Amino acid sequence: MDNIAGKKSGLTWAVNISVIVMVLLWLIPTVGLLVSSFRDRDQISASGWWQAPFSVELTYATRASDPVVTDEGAYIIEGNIFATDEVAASFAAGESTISAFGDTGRNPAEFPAGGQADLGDGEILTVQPNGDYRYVLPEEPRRPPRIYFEAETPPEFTLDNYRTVLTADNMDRAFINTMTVTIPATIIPILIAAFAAYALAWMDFPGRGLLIAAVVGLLVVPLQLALVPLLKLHQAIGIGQSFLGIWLAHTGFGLPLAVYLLRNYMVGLPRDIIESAKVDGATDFQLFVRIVLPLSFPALAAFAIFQFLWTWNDLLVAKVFLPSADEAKVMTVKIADDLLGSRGGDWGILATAAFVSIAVPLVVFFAMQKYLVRGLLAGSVK
Amino acid sequence: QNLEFEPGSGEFNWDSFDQFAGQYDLSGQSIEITGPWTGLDSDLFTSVTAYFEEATGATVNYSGSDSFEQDIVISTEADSAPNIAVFPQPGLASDLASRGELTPLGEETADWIRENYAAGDSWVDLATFAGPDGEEQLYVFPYKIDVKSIVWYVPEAFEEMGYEIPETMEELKDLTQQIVDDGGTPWCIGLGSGAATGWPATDWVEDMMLRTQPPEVYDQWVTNEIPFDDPAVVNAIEEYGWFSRNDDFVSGGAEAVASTDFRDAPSGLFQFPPECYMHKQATFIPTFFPEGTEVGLDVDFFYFPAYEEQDLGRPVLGAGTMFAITNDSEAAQAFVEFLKTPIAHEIWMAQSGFLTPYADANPAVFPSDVQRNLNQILTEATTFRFDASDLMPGEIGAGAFWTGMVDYQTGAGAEDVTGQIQDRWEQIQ
Amino acid sequence: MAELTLTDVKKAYGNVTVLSDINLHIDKGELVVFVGPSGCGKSTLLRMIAGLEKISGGELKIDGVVVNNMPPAQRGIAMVFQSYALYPHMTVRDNMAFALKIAKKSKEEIDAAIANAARILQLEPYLDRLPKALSGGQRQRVAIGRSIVRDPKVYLFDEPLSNLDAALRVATRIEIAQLKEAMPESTMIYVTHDQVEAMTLASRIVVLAGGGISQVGTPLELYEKPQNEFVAQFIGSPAMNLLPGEIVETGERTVVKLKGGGTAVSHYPSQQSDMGAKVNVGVRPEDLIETPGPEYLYRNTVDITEALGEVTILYFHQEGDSGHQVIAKLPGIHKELRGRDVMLNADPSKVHVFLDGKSLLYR
Amino acid sequence: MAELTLTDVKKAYGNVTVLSDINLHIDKGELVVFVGPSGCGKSTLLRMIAGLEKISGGELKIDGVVVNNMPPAQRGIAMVFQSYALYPHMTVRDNMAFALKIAKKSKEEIDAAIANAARILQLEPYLDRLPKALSGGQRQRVAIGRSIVRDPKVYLFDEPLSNLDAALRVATRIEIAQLKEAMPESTMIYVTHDQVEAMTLASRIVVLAGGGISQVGTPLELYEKPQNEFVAQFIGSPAMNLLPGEIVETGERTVVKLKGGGTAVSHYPSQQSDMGAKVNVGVRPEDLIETPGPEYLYRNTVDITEALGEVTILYFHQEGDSGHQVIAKLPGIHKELRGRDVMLNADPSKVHVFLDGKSLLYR
Amino acid sequence: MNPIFQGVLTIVIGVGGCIAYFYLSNFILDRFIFPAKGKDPGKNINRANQVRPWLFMFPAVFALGLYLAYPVVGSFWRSLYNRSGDEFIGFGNYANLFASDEFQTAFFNNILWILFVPAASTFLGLLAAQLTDKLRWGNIAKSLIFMPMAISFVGASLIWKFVYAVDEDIGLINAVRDSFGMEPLDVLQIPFWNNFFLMVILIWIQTGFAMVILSAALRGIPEETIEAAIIDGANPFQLFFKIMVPQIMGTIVVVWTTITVLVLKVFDIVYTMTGGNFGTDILPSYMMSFMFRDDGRATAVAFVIMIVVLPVMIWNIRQARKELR
Ligand SMILES: Nc1ncnc2c1ncn2[C@@H]1O[C@H](COP(=O)(O)OP(=O)(O)OP(=O)(O)O)[C@@H](O)[C@H]1O
Ligand SMILES: Nc1ncnc2c1ncn2[C@@H]1O[C@H](COP(=O)(O)OP(=O)(O)OP(=O)(O)O)[C@@H](O)[C@H]1O
Ligand SMILES: [Mg+2]
Ligand SMILES: [Mg+2]
Repeated sequence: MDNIAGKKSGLTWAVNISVIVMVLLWLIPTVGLLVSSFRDRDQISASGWWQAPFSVELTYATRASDPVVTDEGAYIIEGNIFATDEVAASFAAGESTISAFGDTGRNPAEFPAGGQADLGDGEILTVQPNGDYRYVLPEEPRRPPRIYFEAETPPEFTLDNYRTVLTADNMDRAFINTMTVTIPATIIPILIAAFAAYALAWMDFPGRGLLIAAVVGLLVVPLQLALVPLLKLHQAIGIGQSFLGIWLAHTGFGLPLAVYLLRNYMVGLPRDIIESAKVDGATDFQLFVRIVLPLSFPALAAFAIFQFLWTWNDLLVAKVFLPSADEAKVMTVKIADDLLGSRGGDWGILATAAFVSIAVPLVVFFAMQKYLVRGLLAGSVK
Repeated sequence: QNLEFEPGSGEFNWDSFDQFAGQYDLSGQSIEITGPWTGLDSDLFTSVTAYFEEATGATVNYSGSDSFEQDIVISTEADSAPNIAVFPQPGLASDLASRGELTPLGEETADWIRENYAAGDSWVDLATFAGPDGEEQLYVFPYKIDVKSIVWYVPEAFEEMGYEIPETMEELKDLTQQIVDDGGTPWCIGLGSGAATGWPATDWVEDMMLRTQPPEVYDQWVTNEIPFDDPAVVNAIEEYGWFSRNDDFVSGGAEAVASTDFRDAPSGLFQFPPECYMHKQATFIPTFFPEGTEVGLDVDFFYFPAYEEQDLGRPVLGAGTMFAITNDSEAAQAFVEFLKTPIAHEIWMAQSGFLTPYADANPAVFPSDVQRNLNQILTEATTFRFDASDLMPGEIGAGAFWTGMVDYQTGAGAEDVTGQIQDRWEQIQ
Repeated sequence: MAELTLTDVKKAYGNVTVLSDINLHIDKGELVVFVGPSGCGKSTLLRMIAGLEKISGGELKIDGVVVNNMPPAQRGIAMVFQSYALYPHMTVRDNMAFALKIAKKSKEEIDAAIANAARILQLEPYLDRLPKALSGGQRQRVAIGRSIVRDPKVYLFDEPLSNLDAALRVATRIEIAQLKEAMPESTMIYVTHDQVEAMTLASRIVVLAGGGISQVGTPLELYEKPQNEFVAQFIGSPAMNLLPGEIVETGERTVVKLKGGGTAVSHYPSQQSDMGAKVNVGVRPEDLIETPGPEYLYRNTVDITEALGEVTILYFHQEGDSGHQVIAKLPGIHKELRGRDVMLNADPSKVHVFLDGKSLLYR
Repeated sequence: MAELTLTDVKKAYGNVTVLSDINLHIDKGELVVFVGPSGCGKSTLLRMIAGLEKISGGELKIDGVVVNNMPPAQRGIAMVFQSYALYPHMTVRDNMAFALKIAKKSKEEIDAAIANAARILQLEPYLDRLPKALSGGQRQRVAIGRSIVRDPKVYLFDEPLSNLDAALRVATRIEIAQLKEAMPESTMIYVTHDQVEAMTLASRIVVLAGGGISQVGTPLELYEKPQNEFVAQFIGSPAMNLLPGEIVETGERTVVKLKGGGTAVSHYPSQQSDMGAKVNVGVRPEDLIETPGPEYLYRNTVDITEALGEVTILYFHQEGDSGHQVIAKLPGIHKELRGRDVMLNADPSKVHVFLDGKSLLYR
Repeated sequence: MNPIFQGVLTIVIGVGGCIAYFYLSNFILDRFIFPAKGKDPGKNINRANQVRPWLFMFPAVFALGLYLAYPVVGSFWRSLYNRSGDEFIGFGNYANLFASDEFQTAFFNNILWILFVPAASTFLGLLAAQLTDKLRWGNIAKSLIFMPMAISFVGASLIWKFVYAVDEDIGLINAVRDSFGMEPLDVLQIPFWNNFFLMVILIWIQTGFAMVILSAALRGIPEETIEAAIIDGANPFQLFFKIMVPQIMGTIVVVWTTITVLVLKVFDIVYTMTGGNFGTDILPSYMMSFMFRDDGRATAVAFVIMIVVLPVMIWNIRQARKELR
C-alpha cells in the first residue's frame, strides 16, 4: 500500500499526526497516574502531576525551632529554615532558594527574601534566600514562632508509595492469592471450553445447534444476577467460600465467551487435517490433544488474555466467593478494601496501587499480543 | 506478641487485666474477627487484642475491610462468618439479628452496660434488637465511640485574624459571616466518598436536628414516626444549607462540595493562605490531615455549638462500633467479657482516636489533653444521640438519605428531597 | 494389497441422492482413477471408501470384509488430500510418524518406516523442517510419505496434484507413476479432473456422471471406444465434436449424412433397423484432417485459429446457436487458414456414432 | 487506445533488485503477454504499469506522457486480478458502477455503460446478484466487465484465468480473445504462466527471466526461433530437449555430433570459427520422429510411455544424473514401445543450436 | 504451610483435576465400556463415538447450566417475591421500579450508554485500526491504545479522577481551564453531559479492544479489492467507507455486540466516580444499591437489564444458527 504511485505525502503526515494525537489522548491519563505514583500526597495536592518534573514555587510553613538566645533584652532565634523540623524532610533532596517570606498564613509571601521585615510589636525577621534566618522578638515566645516562606521546590520523586503498597501487611500473600485464583481460573475454563468447542465444531450429535445457540444466549447474562444464588449453592454443597468456589465461578462466567471464540476458531481449521488424522487412526481425544489443541493455540492465547485480565482485575466475584479473612484476600480486594479504605485520600497510594495491579496484566499482554491478534483474526472474522 | 504497654506500667488498670487473665485459659483456641478498621486503626485494634491473647493464650485473627458491610452479609449467607463482627452501624446488626445470624449477649451484659456506661440506658436501647423470633434482646456490645459534633480549625489562623472560638450557633454564624467579610472562606466541606458520597452532609443535618428539635423528635425521625419530609427535618436540612449552599461560605463554591472527597476536604485548612478556616468532621479525621500535623498544636477543634435561643443544652452526635458474636465459641464469649474490662478500653485510649463512655476507664491514660477534651465533650453531653443515618434502614440511611443530600447540595429543594426519601421509606415498609 | 468391492453403494444427503447404484470391483494392485465433472461425487465416493462419509446404502467390502460401519482408522487405508493436510505444527518426520505413534509402534519400527519412505520420496533433507518451509511439491511428497509409512491396504488420492503449478504437476505425476510401479501390489484409487493425469496414471478409469458410473475401462478404451456421448466428450481435450445427422448406410460400416452437408463414414457396425435414425457423429478435433474434397465430413469457414506451435486449433463459424462449436486440431502451423473455407475428413476408424447418446458399439 | 513505452524501467525492494533495464514499447491495439517463471517479476511489472508499485528507476510513458508519479486512477488503466477482486458487498451492477460513480458520471451514462458491458459479457441475468452467488467464470467476467465500463486506455490482466478450472479456462480464454477482437483499438497487457494462453492470445509475448526481458516476439517467433535456451525450454510443453554435442560441420547448415552418439543436422547457419564448439542442440519432443536408422539424432531405451490417446509421450532412460530427461511425443498410440530401444530423428528445420545458451540464429 | 507452595499446590490440583477428568473419562470409555475389541470393533467404536461428544461437553454444559442458566431462572423467580423473599408479589417489584424516578433516570442513562459507548468505541477502534495499520510504528501505537484494557475498572476510574478533579492542581481539565483563566468546573456535575464524561472512561478502555479485533479484520480484507478500488479512482475516504468498512461489517457487528454486552455489566465506573449521584446512575450500579438488601428488587433490576439486551441476544442466536446452516 505504501507503494502506490503518486501518493500524497501530506496524507501520510495527516495520518501520523492523528495517530500521535490519539495515542497521546490515550496515554495522558495513564502517564498522570504513573507520575503521581511517584509523588507523595502533599505534593499531589500542591501541584499538578504535569508540573512534577519542574521546579515550582510552593508556600511552606515552619517554626523557628532553633534555640532561643537572649541578647540585650531581645530574644533571638537564628538558624536555617531548610533545617527546621517541619520542612527538613521536604528539602532533603537538595538545595533550594527562598524567594519571599512572611509571618502570617494569610500573606505568606509578604516580604522578598534577603530583606528585613518589621513585623510590628518589635519583632524583626530576616530571611536570606539561602534559608538563613534571624528572628528577633521582644518577649520570650510561648512556642516557636511561625515563619511562612515561598521557595522554589525542586522536582522530587519518591518510591515510598511503592514501598507502602508492596510491603503492606500480607501484600505478598495477596499476590499469591491472586495468582492462585487467576491461573486456574484462566486455564480451567479454557480447557473445558476447548473440549466443548471441539465437540461443537467437529463432532456430530443431536442438539448441537441448540447448544450453540444457548451458549451465545448466555453471553449476555448479567454477572450480578448469579452471585447470590450461586453463593447459596456453594454453601449447600459444602464448597462455601473457597478457592475452589471462585475457580468454578470464574469458569462459569467465562465459559460462554470462551466456547464462542474457540468454536469459531476451531470450525475454521482445515477439515482435511482433521480427517487426515482420523484416517491416521487418531481417536477424538488424541485428535483433540495432538492436533486441534496445538493448532488452536492463537485462539487459546487470545481468550487466555481476556480471561486473565478479567479475573486479575475482578473485584466483585472475589469478594463474594472468597472469605473476607485477610489470608484469603486477593490484590484487588486488598487494595480496594484495605489500602484504599484507610488511605482513601492518598492519591499517591491509590495511583501506586493501580499501577502495581496493572503491571502483571501488561506484561502478560505484551508477551502474548502476537497471539491475541492472530487468534482474534481467525475467531471473529468469519 | 509484643504488648504496647508493659503490664504494670503507667496508670492503667492492670488489676482488671490480671483478674481477667486469671479467669480464662483458652490456649490453642482462636477467634476470627472482622471489622471496618483498616490501616492504622487495624493496628491499634490488634494492639488491644494482643492483651486478650496474652491473658488467655488464644489467638485473635483480625481482618478489616473497607466494605465490611457487604462482606459480613456475604459471609453470613455463606455460613463462613467470623466469630465476632464489628459493626460500624447498628442497622445492619439489627438486620442480621432478625435473621438469626447473631448470638444474643444476654441480660447480664445489658445490665453491665446500663451500670457502667455513661448514659447506659441509651446504649442498651441502641444495642437491643428483635431476634428472629421477634423477642428483643441485647445483641451487640458498643465499644469505641466517635464524636461527630466537632469543628476543626487551625489556632494560628484564628489568632492571626483575631477570631474567637464561638460558643453558640449564633456566634458561629456570625463568625462565618465575619470571615467572609475579611475576605476569607470560612468552611471546607466535602461530601465525596465514592459509592457512599453524601454521608458527611447527613452528619450535619443530624447535628442540626439535635440543635433545632428536642431529642424526642430526633428519635421519632429515626424511626419514621414523623415523616422524613416533616418541616422539622426540612428545616434542619436548610440550616445545613445555610452553610453549604452559599458560594461564599464554602471553599470552591457550593457545587464543589458535592464532589470534593471528604478525605481531601480538610486540606484547605492547612494551605497558605488558608482556603478555609473551619471543618466540621468526626474525631477520626486527623488521619487524613497532612503528614506531620500535630493535633493540639497545628490544629485543634471546638464543640459544634448549639443555639443559645433554642435552649436545647449541649447535644452531642456520635457514632460507634458494635461488637457482635456471629459465630459463637467460648473464646468469643470471653472476648466480650474482655471488652468489659477497663484495660481493654485504656490500651486504645492511651494511643489515639479512642473515646469511651466507660466510666471506669481512666482518662489519665489519654496521651493528650485533646483526647481528654474530646472525651469530655462526650461525657458532658446533655444529650447524646447516635448517628441517625446509621440507625435508619440501609436503603434510607445508607442510600436515599445520602443521595438525597447530594441532590440537595447540587440545587434540589429540601422539600423535594425529603419527599422522595419519605416515598422510598414508605416503599420498604 | 487388497481388493475392493462396491455393491449397489448409494449416498444421499437428506433427500438429495448424490450417488446411487455404484457397482465396482477393484483388484489388488490396480490404480483406478475416478474422473467426472465437478460435483459429480468423486470425492464423496472416495470419502465413503475412506470411511469419512457414511454409506447410505449398499455394501463396501475391503478384502471381502464388509466395512460399512468400520471407522477410517480400522480400514487399513491411507489418504492423500488435495490440500496435503499436513499437520502444520509437526515436522516432516513427526507428520510421518504420527499414525505410527498412534498405533503404538516401537521407536525402531517408526524410524525404519520413515527412513524408507523418505528415501523413496527423496525427502531425507527435509525431515526436520516444518511443512510451511517446504514447497508445494515437497509438501505433496510428504503427504504421500505419510501414507506410505503406514503400509496401507488401499491408497486414496483426492486430486493430489491440483494445487501444484503446471511443471510441478507433471513432475509429481511421474513420481506417482514410478511409486506405483515400485509397489505393484498396492491398490490405489485416485480422483482427479485432469485428463492427462487420468490417462497417464490409470490402469482403469471410472467415469462418474449424473450420480452413477458412466463407463469403466482402461484409458485407451475410453478414448477409443467411449460408451456414450458423455464419456466421448469428457475424455480428450478439446472435446470431441458431435455432429448431428442421419444414417444412410448400415452394416459393417455405417454411413451418416450430416446436417451440415458432409458425409461421415464410420467403422461402427449398425443394423438394418437403424436406417434413417437420427444420430450424432463424433469426431475428435485431432482426428480431423484437411482434405481437398470433394468428399468431406465437415466444411465451414474458420473463425479463429490458435497456433500453439506444435499444432493449430481451428474454431469454425457457428451457425446460429444450435449445437456446439466445431473444433479441429491440425498438426503444425497454419496461420493462413483463418477466414477460409476448409473441408475436413476423418479416418473411418476414428469416427464414432451415437444413437440416443449411446455408442453403436455397445448395444 | 494508447501506446506504452518503458525506458530502462527498474524495480528494487530495498537492496533487492527485482527488475532492471526493462525497455519495451507497446503499440496501440496490441495484446502483449508477459510470461516467465514464477517470481520473475511479471506481476511486479504489471503493477508498476498500473501504478500500484512505485517505479524505482527509468521512465514509464502512456501515450507519450510520463506517468511515473501519477496515481493509478489517473492513468486511464483498468486491471483484472487473478482473484477477481470483486467487491463482495456490492451487486454485480454496483461493482461495475463503482468506478463510474466515483468519477461522478451521470446515472444515464452509468446505466448505458453497464448495459453495454453486460451484453458483451452476457452478464444480464446476474446484474443484481452478489459475487458470492456467481461461479468462478462468471466472477471473472464481472471483473472484466468492471474494466470495460471504464473504457480505459490500457487493460491489464494478472493471471486472470488461473483460478478457473480447465474447461472454464478454455472457454474464458476464447471469450477474452473475442473481446479483444471486438475492441481492436484497445491495448492489453496480460500476465500468465499458462503457455497455451500466452500462445493463443498474444500478439506479442514478452518473456521475463532473471530480472530482465529475455525475448520479445510473436508467439510463433518464440516457438520457432527462440533466442536462447531459456526461451526455448520455457515455451512449449513438454520442454524442448537439449542435447550436448560438438559442431562438426559449419556453413549454411550446421552438423553437430552429439554426446549420445547421434548426429543432429540443423538449418541454423554457423561460421567457420564455430568448428568444434561445444553447443547444445535443441529439439522439441513433438518434432522427434521415429526412424529406422541408421542415421539418427537420438537413440535410447524407452523408460515410460504415457498414452494420451491422441499422442504418446516417451520418456527415455536417463544416463546417470547428467542432463535432463529426454522426451519425445509421437502422434497416435504406441503401447508397444515401452522398454524398447528407439531411434529418433528430426527435420533439420526444427533443430535448434545454442552456443553458450544463445541461439546461433541471433548473433 | 508456605503460601507459595500452597498456591502452587492448589493450582496443580485445580488444573490437574480438570485434565484428569478428560483423560480418564475418555480412557475408561475406550478401554472398558466400549473397547475397540471383540468381533465387531467398529460397532463399539461407533457407540463410543456417540457418547464422546457428551463427555467433552459435560463440564461446559454443567458449568453453564449451573452458573448461568440456573441463576437466570432462579433470579427471575426471586424477583417475583418481596424484599425478604417470603411473599409472592408478582410483578410488584417491577411496578415499583418503573414508578421510581431514580430507576427511570438509570434506565434512560443506560440506554444512552448502550447507544453511545459501543458506537464510539467501535468507531474509534476502527479509526485507530485503520490509521495505525499504515504506520511503521503502528504496533507501538496499538499497544499503547490497548493498554487501558489491562487496567481494572476501578483503576481506570482513579486514572480519570486525575483528569476530572475539580482541583486545578489535580484535575487536568481544570488545570487547562485555569490556565485560560476560567473558573474550575466539576464536569461530573454538569447535568446530562456528565454521563458522557463517565462513558468516556469506558470508551477509553474498550477502544483498544475494538481496535485489536478490527485491525485483524482489516488485514483480512483481500488486498486486491483495495487495489481495484484505487485503480477505480476511490480516494482514501471512499476506500475506507465504501470498500473496507462494508467488508468487515460482520466483525464490526460482533465487536459492537460484545461491547454492548459489557456495558450492561459494568457498574464499577459509575459506582466509584459518582456513586450514581448527579443523575448518572445506570442500571448495574442502581442494582448494586439493592444488592444484599432487597434481593427482590435487585433481581428485578437484573431482569430489566437482561430484557434490554434481549434484542442483542436474539440477534446473536439467529446469527449463530444461520452460520450453522
Ligand atoms: N454435506 C453435504 N450436503 C449436501 N450435499 C453435499 C454435501 N457434500 C457434498 N454434497 C453434494 O454432493 C455432490 C458431490 O460432491 P463431491 O465433492 O463429491 O464432488 P466432486 O466430484 O468431488 O467435485 P469436485 O471435482 O468439484 O471436487 C455435490 O453436488 C455436492 O453439492
Ligand atoms: N514487497 C516485496 N519485497 C521484497 N521482494 C518482493 C516484494 N514483492 C515481490 N517481491 C519479489 O519480487 C519478485 C517478483 O515478484 P512477482 O510477484 O512480480 O513475480 P511473478 O512473476 O508475478 O510470479 P508469479 O508467477 O508467482 O505470480 C519475487 O522474487 C518476489 O520475491
Ligand atoms: Mg472433490
Ligand atoms: Mg504474479
